[in-house]
Amino acid sequence: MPTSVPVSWYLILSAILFGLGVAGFIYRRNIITVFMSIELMLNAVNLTFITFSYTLKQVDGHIFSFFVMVVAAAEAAVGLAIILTVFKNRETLMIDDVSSMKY
Amino acid sequence: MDFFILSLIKAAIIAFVLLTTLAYLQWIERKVIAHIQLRVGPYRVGPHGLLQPLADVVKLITKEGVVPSHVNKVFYLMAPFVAVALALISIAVIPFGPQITIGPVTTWMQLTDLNVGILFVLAVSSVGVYGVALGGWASNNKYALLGGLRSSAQMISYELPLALAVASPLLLANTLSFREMVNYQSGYWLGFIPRWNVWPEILGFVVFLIAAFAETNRVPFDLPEAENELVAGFHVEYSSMKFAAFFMAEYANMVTVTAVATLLFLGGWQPPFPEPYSDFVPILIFAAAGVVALYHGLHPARRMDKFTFPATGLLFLGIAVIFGVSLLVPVLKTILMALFWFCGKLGILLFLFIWVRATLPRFRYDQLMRFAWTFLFPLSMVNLLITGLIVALSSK
Amino acid sequence: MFLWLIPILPFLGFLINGLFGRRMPKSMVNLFAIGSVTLSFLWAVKTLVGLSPLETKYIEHYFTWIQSGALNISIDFAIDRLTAVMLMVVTGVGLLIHIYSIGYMADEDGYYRFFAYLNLFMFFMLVLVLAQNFLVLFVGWEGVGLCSYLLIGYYFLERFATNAGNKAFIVNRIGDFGFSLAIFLVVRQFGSLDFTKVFDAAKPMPTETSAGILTTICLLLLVGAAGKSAQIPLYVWLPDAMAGPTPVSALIHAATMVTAGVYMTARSATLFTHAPIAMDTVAVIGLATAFFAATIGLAQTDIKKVFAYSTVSQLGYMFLGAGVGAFSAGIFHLMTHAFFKALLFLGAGAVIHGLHGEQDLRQMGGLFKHMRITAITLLCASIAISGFPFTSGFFSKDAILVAAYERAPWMYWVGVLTAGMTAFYVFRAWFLAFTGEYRGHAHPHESPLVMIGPLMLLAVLSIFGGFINVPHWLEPMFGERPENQTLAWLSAGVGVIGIATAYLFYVARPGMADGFAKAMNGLYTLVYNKYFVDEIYDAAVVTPVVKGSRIFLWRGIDAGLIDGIVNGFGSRSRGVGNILKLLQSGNIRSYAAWVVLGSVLLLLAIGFGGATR
Amino acid sequence: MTALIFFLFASIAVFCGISLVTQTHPIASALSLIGVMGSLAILYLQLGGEFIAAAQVIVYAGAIMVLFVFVIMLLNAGAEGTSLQMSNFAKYAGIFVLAAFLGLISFVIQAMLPKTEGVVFGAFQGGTALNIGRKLFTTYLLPFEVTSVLILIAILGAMVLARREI
Repeated sequence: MPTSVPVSWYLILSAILFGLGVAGFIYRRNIITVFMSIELMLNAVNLTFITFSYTLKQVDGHIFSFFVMVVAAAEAAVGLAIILTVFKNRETLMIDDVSSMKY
Repeated sequence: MDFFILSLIKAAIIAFVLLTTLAYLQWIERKVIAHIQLRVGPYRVGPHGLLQPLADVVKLITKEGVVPSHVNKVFYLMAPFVAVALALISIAVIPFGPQITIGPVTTWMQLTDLNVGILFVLAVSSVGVYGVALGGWASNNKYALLGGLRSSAQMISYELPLALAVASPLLLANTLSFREMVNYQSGYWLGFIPRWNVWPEILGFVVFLIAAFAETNRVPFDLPEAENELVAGFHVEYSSMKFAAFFMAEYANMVTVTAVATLLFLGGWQPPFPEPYSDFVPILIFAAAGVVALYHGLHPARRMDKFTFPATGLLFLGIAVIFGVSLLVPVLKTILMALFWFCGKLGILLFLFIWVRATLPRFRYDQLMRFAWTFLFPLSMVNLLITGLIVALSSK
Repeated sequence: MFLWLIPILPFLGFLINGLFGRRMPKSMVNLFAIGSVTLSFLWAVKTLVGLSPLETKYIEHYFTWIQSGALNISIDFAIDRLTAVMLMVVTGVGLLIHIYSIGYMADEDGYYRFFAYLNLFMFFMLVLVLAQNFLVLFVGWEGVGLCSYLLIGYYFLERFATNAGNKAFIVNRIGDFGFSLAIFLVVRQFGSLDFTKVFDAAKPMPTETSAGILTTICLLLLVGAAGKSAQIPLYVWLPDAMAGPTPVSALIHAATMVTAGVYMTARSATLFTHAPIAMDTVAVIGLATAFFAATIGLAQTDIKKVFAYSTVSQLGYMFLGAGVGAFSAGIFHLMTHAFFKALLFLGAGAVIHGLHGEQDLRQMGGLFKHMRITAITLLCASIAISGFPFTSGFFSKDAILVAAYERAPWMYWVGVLTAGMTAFYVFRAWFLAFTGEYRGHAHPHESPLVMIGPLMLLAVLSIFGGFINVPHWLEPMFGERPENQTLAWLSAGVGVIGIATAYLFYVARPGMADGFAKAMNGLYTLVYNKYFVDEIYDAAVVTPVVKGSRIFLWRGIDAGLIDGIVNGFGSRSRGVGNILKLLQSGNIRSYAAWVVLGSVLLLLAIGFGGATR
Repeated sequence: MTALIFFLFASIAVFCGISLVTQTHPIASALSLIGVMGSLAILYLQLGGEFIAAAQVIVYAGAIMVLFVFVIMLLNAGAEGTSLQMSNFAKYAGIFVLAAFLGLISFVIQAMLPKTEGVVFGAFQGGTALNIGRKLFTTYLLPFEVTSVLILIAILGAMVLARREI
C-alpha cells in the first residue's frame, strides 16, 4: 500500500461522483432527488477545487468552493420553495408531470 | 504508536466518566426538581436513591425492545444511534484542563485538539438534528412526525443566533481553538476581576445560553417532545435502550453546550481568583461541607443518618485532604485544580438548566419562532457588530 | 463674472413654472417668471458695467462638451460689444414684454404654460447670444425655434394655430439644414467651431472674387439666417406666426428671435467680408425682401399682419445693411427696430385686447378717444418706423441707406421707395384704427397699467433710442461708416410724403383708397394675396413632396421593400423555429441528456483532438 | 495512512453516491447524500482544507440537507414508482454514455495532469480560517459582497414563493 495518494485519484473520484450526479439527474423522476443530484455534482466540483488548491498550494480553490457552498445554500432555499409551490399547485413531485413549459 | 495508546487511555477515561455523569445527571435532575417542588424525589434504591440510575439502566436494558410494525425499520433503528453518536462525538475536542506531564508523558487534558475545534462542535451539533428528525419521521406516527418537523425547524432557527453568539468571543480572541480561547481568558483586570469573555460579551453569553436551551430541546423550548400536545413527540414509538439512547443524547448535548459555554465565556479551567487564593478555595469548600455533614451526623433526624452523614462528611474531608496534598505535588495540583474549576462551572450551568426546567412554562410554537427570528437573531447580530467595532477600534 | 447666471436664471424660472406652475396661483407664476428675467437683466447690466469699456472679448470657459479627434467643442460663453447690444435688447425688451404679458394673458388658459415657454425662450435666446462657438449658438438657435413653435401653437385647440406652428417649424428646418451644412463646412475647413479660432484663421485668407469655400459657407449661413429671419424665399412662416399671442409676436417674431439671423451674419462678418459674392447676395435678398414685404403690407387688413409684413420688410433692411458691409448699421437698426416694432405689436395687442380679440382694421376706427395712451404710444412708434427726423428710425435706417448708396445708388433708391411705403402702410393702419368713426361692435376700453407702462417706456425708447450711438460703440469691431446728411434728409422726406399720402387717403378723402385700388385692380389683387407665394409653394413643393412620399416612399419603399424584408425574416425564423421547437420538450431530463451528450462530445474533442499534452 | 483513509472514505462516498441514485425513497437518497458530504469533508481535511471541511458539514449537512429532509418530511413524499418510463435501450445507452463520459474524464485527467507528487496529509497548511478570511476580504471582496446580495435576494425569493397564495 502506497503511503501517498496521487492527485489524479481525487480528481477521478470527483469525476465518478459527478457522473453519479448526472445519472441521478437523468434517471430519477422525483424533483427532490433530482435536486439532490445537482448538489452531488456541486460537491464533486468542490472536491476538484480543493484538490487543485492542494496541488497549486494556493488557497483560492477553497474560496471558490466556499462560494459554491453559499450559492448552493441560496439555490436550495429558492429551489425548495419552488418545489413546495409546485407541490401545492399540482399535487405531484414527479418531474415528468411538470412539463408544460414547452412549445 | 505512543499516540494511539495515549489516546486510547484518554478515550477510555473520558467515556467512562462521561457515561457515568450522564446517568447521574438524570438522578440529579430528578432530585433537584423534586426539592424545588418540595418532594424528595428518588429515595428507595440505595441511600437517597443513589443507585436509581443503575436500576434504570438495568430496567431499560432488560425491557423488550418493541419495533412497531408500521415503522420504516432501517431509519427507525438508525435514528437513536445517530442521535447518541453525534451527541457524544463532540466531547472529543473539549479540553478539560491544561497541558500536564506525568512521568515521561506530556499531554493535554483533552482527547484531541483541532485548529477549528469550535467549528467542529458547531458542525456536529448542526448535524445532530438528524437523529430527532429521522426518528420522528421513521416512526410513521403523526405525533412523532410533528415532533421531528418542529425539532428540525427549531434547531435550524436557533443555530443562527447560537453561531453568531459564538462568533463574538472568537472575534475577541482571534482563534478557533479551544485551548487558545482559554489561554486568552487567563489573567485578571485590576488584579482580581478575571479576564473572562463573559464580561464584555454578557449579551452574547445570554444569547448563547438561550439558544443552547433551544438546541438541546430543553424546557422552555422542548416543543419537539411536548407531552400535552404531542404525547411524547419524536420518541413516542421508542422503548427500552432506543429510548434510553435519545435520553442519553439529550444529556450529552447538555454537557457539551455547557462545556462550550464554559470554555468560550467563563474562562474554562481558569480560576476566578488569583493564584495563591484560588488554591485554597476547594480545600475550604470540601472541608466545610465535611464539617457540616459531620455535625449533622451528631444530630441524626433519622436512624440511617447516623451512618450516612458521617460517611459523607469523611468523604468530603478526604477530598479536602487530597486537595491539600495536591498543593505539594505540582502534577496533581494542575490536574485537580483544573478539573475542580472546570467541573464547578459546568455544574453551575447544568444546575441552571435543571432550575429553568423546574421553573419556566413552555413556549407556544409561533412564539418560539418569532422569538428566534425577531428578537434573538437581531440581538446577536447587533452584539456581533458592536464586538467587531470594538475589536476594530482597539486594534489600531 | 458668472456669465452662465444670465441664461440660467430664466431657465430656473422655466423649470419652476413648468413643473409646479399648474398648482401655483398666478401671482407666484408672475413672481418666478418676471423675477427671473429681472434678475437676469440686472445681472447682465452688472456684468456689462463691470466689464466696460469692453474693448476686447471676454470669454468664460466652462467645460469640454465634445472631444472627438482633433475637434474640441466646449461650452463657452463670451461677451463683446456686439453681444452687449444684443444682451441689452433681449433682456430689456424681454423684461418689458414679460410685464406686459401679465395684463394681456390675464384671462387665458394655461397661464403658467405661457410664462414657462417665455422663460425657456429667454434662456435659449441668451444662450444664442452668449455663445462662443457655432455649436452652442446652434443649440440656442434650435431652442428658440422650438419655443417659437410652442408659442405659435399656444392656442393649440385652434386648427390654424397648430398649422402655423408646423409651418414655422418646417420652414425653419430648411434654413437650419443650410446652417448645419455651413457648420460642417466650417469644421472641415478650420477644424474648430470656436469663433475666435475660426475668425482668426479666416482673417489672413484672401478675399474670394469667385465662388470658393468661404463663399459657400457664407451662402449656407445665409440660408440659415434667411430661414430664421424670414427673408425671401423663406419668409412665408412669419406672417402666419401671428397666430400666437401678441406678446409672443412682439418678443419672438419682432424684437429678438427673428433678428438672430442678422446677429449671426454680423457675428460672422469676418467670413462675409472675405466673400463679396455672398455679401451681394445678402444685400439683394435683403433689399428684395424689404421691398416686396412692404408692398404686401400696403394692402393687409389684419393689424397684426400689417406689422408682420413690416417686420419682414425691416429685417430686409437689416440684411441690406449687413450685405453692404454696414454691419454696425444693421445691428443699430436691429436695436431700434426692437424698440419700435415691439411697441407696435404691443400697442396692437392693447388695441386687440381693448376690442376683445378683434384684429381686423375695417372693424376699428375712432379709437383715439377710447384709448388715448395706446394711440399716442403707437403714434410714437409709427413716426419712428417712418424715419421721421430725430426719431430712432431716422438714425438707424438712414445709416443703412447711406451705406447702400456707397455700394450702389440703385439700392439706395429702392430703399428710399420702400421707406416711403413703410411710412404709408404704418400710418394707414394708425389712421384706420384711431381716426374716423368706430365701425366695430365691441366696447373698446383702455388697457390696465401693466400693459400701458411698458408701452410708454418703449415709446420713449422709440423716439430717443436713436441717440444711443451704437455704430460708434461697434466701431472697434466693424470699422467706421460714412455719413451723408443729404441722403439722410432725402429719405426722411420720402417718409414724410408717405405719411401725408396715408393722411390723404384715409383721413382727408376716405374714398380715394378704394378708388385707387379699383383702378389698379390686377395689381391690388396680386398684392392683397401676397403675390400668391403660399399657393405657389403649395403647388411647387408641398404637393409633390406629399404625393411622392405617399406613393413612392410609403407604398413602395416602406410597405414593399422594408416590410417585405422584415416579414421575410420573420416567416423564415418561424419556419426554422417550427423545426427547432421540437427540442424544447418541457422534459427536464431530456435537456439534461442533451447537455451530457454535448459535454461528452466536447471531451472527445479535447481527448482526441490533440489538446492533450 | 493517507491512502487508507482515502480509500475508506472514497469508497464510502462512491457507495453513498450510488445509493443516492438507486434508492427509491427520497429520505434514503438524502441520507446517502449526507454520507457523501461527510466523507468528502474528511477528504477535504486530508487535503488541508480544515475550514472548508467544517463549513462543508455546517452548511451542507447541517443546513442545506436539513432543509431537504424537512421538505421531504413536510410533503411526506413517498417512494418513487419503480416503473421508469424509459425503454431498456435508453437505459443502457445512457449507462453507456455515462461510462464513456467517466472513462473520457479519467483519460483526460491522466493525460493532461502534470506529474506531481502524491497527496500527503499536512503538506498544505494554507487552508486555515485565517488565510481564507484574509483572501476573502481582500482579493475576493467584491464577489463576497455580491454573494451576500445574492443571498438576500434568495431569502426574499424563498419568502415570496412560500407565501400561502400564489
